[in-house]
Amino acid sequence: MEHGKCRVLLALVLVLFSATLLVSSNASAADVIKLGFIADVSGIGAPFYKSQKAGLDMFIEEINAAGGVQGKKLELVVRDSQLKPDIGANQARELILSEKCEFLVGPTSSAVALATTKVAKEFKKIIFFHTSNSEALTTTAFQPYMFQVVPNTGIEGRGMAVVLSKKPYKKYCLIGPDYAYGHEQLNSFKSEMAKRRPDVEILDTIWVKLGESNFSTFIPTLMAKKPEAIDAAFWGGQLSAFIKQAKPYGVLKEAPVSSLFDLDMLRATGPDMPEGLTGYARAPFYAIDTPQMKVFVKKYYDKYKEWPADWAIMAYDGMIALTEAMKKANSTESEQVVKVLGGLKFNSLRGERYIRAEDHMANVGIYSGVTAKSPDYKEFLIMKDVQAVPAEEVWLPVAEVQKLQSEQK
Amino acid sequence: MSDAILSIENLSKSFEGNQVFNNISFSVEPGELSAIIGPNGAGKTTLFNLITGALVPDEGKIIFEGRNIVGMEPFDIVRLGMARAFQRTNIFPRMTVLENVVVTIITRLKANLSFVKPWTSSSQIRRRAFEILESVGLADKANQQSGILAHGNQKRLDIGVALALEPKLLLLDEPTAGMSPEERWETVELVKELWNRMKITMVYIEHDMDIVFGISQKVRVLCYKTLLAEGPPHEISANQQVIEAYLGEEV
Amino acid sequence: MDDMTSSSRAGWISGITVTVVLFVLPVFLGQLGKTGEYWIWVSTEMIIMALFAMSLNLILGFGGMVSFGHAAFFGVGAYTVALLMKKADFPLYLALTAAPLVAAITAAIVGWFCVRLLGLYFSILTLAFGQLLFMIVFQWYTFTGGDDGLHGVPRPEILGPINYYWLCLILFVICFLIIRMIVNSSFGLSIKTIRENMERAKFIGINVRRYQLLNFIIAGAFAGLAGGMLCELNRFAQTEFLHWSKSAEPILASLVGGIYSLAGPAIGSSILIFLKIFLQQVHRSMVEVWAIVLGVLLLVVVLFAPQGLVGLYQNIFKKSQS
Amino acid sequence: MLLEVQGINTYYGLSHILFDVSLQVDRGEVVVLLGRNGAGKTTTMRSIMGLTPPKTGTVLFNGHNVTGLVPFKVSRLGIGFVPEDRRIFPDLTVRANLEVGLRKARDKSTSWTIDRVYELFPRLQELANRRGGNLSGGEQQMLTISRTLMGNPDLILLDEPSEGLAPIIVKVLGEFIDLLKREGTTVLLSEQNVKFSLKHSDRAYIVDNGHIKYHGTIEELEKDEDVKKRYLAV
Amino acid sequence: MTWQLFVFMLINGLCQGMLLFIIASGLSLVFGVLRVINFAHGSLYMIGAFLAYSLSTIFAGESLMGFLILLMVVPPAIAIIGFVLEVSLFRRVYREEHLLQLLLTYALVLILDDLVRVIWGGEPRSVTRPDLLAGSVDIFGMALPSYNVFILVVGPLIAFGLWFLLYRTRTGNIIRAAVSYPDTLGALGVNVSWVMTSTFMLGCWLAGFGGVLTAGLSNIDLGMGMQTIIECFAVVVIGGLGSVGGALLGSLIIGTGLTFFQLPFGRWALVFPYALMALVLVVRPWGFFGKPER
Repeated sequence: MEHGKCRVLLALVLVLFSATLLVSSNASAADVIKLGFIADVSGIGAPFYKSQKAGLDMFIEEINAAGGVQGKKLELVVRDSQLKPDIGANQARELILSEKCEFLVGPTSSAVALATTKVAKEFKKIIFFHTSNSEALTTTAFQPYMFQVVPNTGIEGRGMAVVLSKKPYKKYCLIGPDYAYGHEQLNSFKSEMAKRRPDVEILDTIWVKLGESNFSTFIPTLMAKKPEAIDAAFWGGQLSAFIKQAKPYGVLKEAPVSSLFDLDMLRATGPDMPEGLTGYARAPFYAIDTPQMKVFVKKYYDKYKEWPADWAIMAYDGMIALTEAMKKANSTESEQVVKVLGGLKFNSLRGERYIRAEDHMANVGIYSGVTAKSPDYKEFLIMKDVQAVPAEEVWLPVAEVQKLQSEQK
Repeated sequence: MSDAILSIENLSKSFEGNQVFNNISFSVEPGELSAIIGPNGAGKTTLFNLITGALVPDEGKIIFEGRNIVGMEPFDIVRLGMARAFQRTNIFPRMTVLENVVVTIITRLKANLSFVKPWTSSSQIRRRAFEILESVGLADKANQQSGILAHGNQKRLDIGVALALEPKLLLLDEPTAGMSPEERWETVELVKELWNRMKITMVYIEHDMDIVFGISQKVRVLCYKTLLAEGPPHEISANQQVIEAYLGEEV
Repeated sequence: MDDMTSSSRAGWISGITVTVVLFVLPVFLGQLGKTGEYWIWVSTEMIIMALFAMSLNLILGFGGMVSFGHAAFFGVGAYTVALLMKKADFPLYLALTAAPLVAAITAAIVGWFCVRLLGLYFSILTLAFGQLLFMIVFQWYTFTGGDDGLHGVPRPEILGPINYYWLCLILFVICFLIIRMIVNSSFGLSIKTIRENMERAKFIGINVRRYQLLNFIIAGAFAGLAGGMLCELNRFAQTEFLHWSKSAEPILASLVGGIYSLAGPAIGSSILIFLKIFLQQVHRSMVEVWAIVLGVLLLVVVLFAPQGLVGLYQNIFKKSQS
Repeated sequence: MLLEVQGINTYYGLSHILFDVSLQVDRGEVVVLLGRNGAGKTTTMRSIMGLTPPKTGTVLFNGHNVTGLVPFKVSRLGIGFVPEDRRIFPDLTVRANLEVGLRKARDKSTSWTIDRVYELFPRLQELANRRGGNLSGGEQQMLTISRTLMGNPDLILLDEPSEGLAPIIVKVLGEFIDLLKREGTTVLLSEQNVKFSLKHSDRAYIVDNGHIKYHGTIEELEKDEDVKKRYLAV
Repeated sequence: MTWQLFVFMLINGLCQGMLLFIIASGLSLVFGVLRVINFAHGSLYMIGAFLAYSLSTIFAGESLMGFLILLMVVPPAIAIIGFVLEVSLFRRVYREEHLLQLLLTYALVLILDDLVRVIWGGEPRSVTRPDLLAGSVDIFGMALPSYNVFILVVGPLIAFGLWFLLYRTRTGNIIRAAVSYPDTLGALGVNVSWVMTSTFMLGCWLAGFGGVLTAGLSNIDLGMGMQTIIECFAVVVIGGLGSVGGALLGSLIIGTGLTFFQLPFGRWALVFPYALMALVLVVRPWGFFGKPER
């Protein structure tokens, strides 16, 4: 290349470069606490994103109206990871370094969560997971800046095994998305079930690509195995797609499916949702009878004209814990806040909860019930006869947590 | 027979049932400058394609310097010492004239697998390349992009590239096709001079009978799937069969 | 001849200038605190992706073969580093040596089949093999971590962001010089010859398939190195690295930069990454429509400047001279 | 004047193929373009047809300026082109090949239909359902001409129809050209076969190296031994 | 496996294949005439699906009539988009090298996919099946969704329609002639660029039709175009580029293959289309019904 040309190109690049630097260094201001939200805006996580965002927005609005935290306002910066771990990790880095976010809240997908927690660790910034719930985040991938306020895969898998072990089914087929969440969920289900019901036979486990929405080739395979019940570890758009498609094949009648029946999923499936399926939710507003929840639900409904989904509630709860810790630490910096978060008790919408110091896991359990139509909610089914499976009954004992944590590199 | 540089023995070829050649045989003697003529569609270019390995015959042998080359890949045949220039200009258009020739020399020297030295660094190759460009009259255009040369010069370059292989046998497919009359005779002179100087066996395809009868030692006529006639120009121009079939009867 | 040496001298001067600027860049960026650290990281990524684009251009621009499976070798390099360092405790330098080797072996196997086909069929076969490898990595959950990828690739203590940037820059400069050497060598000339006119190349005695295969392997090796470097930068390997849409990235970069020049793909790649971040910094919502911006840019290049920026620049330069 | 070509210059890429070629064809005439391979006969025809538009010069047909018009418009104005390499659509049956060429006649006097073509070439009727790709050379030549006739052109450009055909077929072809002439169709023929051309044409142009070197009636040409020797190798 | 189950799975696989055929045949047809591999075919298919979703929210989707309206309205709409694309963009690159053609269509993928995100957002959607097709049909004691039966009926109808169009009409003859010698066709008075435009529109129509059918079968989302275009490549390569009959064969092989391999191979079944595609390209690059190109 010619010398002259090169100079012009170089000059051009430098001008643009410095312009960008100027723009990006102006981006931060001292009197706000920036909260980076790595979201899964598109794809199967999209409905959840809306609920999470609604919960976060509502909380931030409330706390800012009340004067913020130590005089600083909270501000949410959103990025779309598109369910892709590499994009999520890059965004976490960008949020921390370029946007100067002090805290991160995590994505929906646990694969993205596993990638982002490493970045949070590298830069020593607190990351809160209120949706993605890989148990590995608290064990083999544990890092001290990570906090989980959602029932994790261990709690859910084992919790469902507890619930289903009381049912008569002996032959199960498992189906789930082919990534961390699906594997962990179904493995903990399997091991707990084997403990409680040695007579139960797992006929097959079918893995489906995360995000795959056409189940036509999987359902006949499921039928060929002739299970008595199916435990599905899908969530979100993928679960509603699975249920809608499985229904006309008659699979749901022959072998009821149990899975994560959160409000957004129930809303998305609408009248296609069959009655009588056993499932669980993480924070069903209609079944949690605490005074805070009543206030929250009312405010939420007034603001958004819809009922709060589990994701909104958990996001809100996570923010309660985080701000509580900031107040207690009397600081708005991750390094200080992290010291008080382990063992912190906080008054969540789901009632009094605490964060276990050893693995930064909140003692949040699951709520199990059976799908049914409800006169109160016309557009969707809810679960009735809801019973809570408390976290303490099914989460990993501290000894085991520590053993797994020591195994990580 | 045995001292022929190239012998074609009982060659047959058809395409999807259409026979192009039926049992053709002939021999090319070392050092000859000969022409192949025949009406359009008689298969002259196909014959070259068969000889150079671009096509595989259905039957028959092609013996080059005592070796049956049927089934060999074109690049292997080239390395035995048979080069070819094309009817439609066939060079490397986005490379310079010099590069066109240099890469050919490099290939002849089997030096393609040198990854380290820049190809410009070998003065020996450059010198040889300029000699060849000199001989086809393109030395002054060495650094021009070959694709934008005038048609006639591209054909010269095509011949130059073939010469750079230092072949024992050179097949020229209509070296004067598409040229203006002046260019045409220049090219003929060039071919003749190269033949005189380099002592290469040359076989060419040509339509212009003045050229054919002007410079060839021998003429072969392809027609109706066979070799219709073979002999010195004066015999061919007097051959009644050839006149009927190809040159047309007297009007 | 004289103008060749003078232009090559100018090339050296500008090359060295750019290299020196790039070497001291992080020192200035380091002064900017976190923003600087972010840009060091981005610059490192740019360097790596530039190498990836240059590796592809060995076969695309110089070889004339449109491969839609080049990311496979990039991904194989990344997974080689991730697996060796995570599961076998290899040191970084050994892992980074192994990455191009493993990628080259993969490229040799894939290429052996692919170079048998021409044009579009070649492109589709590279796509098929690329997706096949992608699927294998994707499905082999126990070995590759499937959709989750492999996280927590160790980082040697001394390799802070700046040091890793320098390491990548050094590797890039070395690779650039090697690629430059290859392009200017007899082999490079033979490859260009095949690109220009494959049929005629056979008739000057070039064993077309063999050289295409060799070129494919060399390109695969450089892609593998780039993949390994990116894996270490991100500290993870991920299936997306092998996906065909990743293969499209260096093609776009090369086209934007100019496929017939050595530095074109590197420039194109850097411009695209930079543009993406720049637009995002100017306005957040730009990231939403990034693909549209990229698509429109690509359309403009395809329709109006198929020689890329470098080609465009050369044309303007030539015209203004004459 | 049905067709008037005025000083066209045509290029393939950078190579200049036709130099100031001018020619005229009157209604009802059979005119032959004689010349060696590569002389520019096919290019002249492609230039008229719009397949390789000339850079300069004009082509007038039936009073319309057709220079640079896309081929299908030229064709619809009434010029039919029979390419040298025949270009039978290999996947289509003989009948389908003919149907593709079908266009309504602009005037009712000469109206070609499939039945009339079959009448003329009964062999084609026998082969009606055969794939075009499976025909012999002679059959293909019949088909390609018939296909063009189906468009009911006023002027037919016949590019080297006798090439590669057995003498007996060439004879049939000659009779066919005579028939076209009787029907009132104008023909511009390009040929290397001097004897054949002279027998069936009214006038001749000789093309060499992209230039028109000679033109005149057949009678004149027959007498001009010098031209015959120089350009026709006779 | 019992034979009842075998038949059941076969029918289910054929249904998959038929859906794939409708989309892939469009791709193949366009390649045959235009000689351009249209990466954006998948995006047009996706737009068809999302358009169907939007329209279904207007006509309550429970009546069969409403669904049929979708099938009548959406594909022509996609064909019109195709018209705009062909006339404004594709036409300019027919004579360019493959690389530029591929990149033009890839640029369209980037633009169209992102436009879908901007217009419809990132949420997965679905179209409610009409009541008549929401139930199931009994096949040897197993329930096969009526909707799958519907696809199994519509697919062959489309295949027959295409065959009839291509092999029994003058238009079809012209299209097939354009595959071989477009120039000659032009010289015969046929407006070849219009043939190309309309073939492209037909291809887009098929993509749109496939989109509507998919919207009723499963969830539709932003990734569906990318995923399907690669599957279509596999189909088209196996059957032979440009051959509609080949596309039918390829689709059925891949559709049934995916269904059957799921049982013994589980998640590895997804490798099958790519492995088969690579194998066919290695052994017989021009596919089952294609012709070797020189």
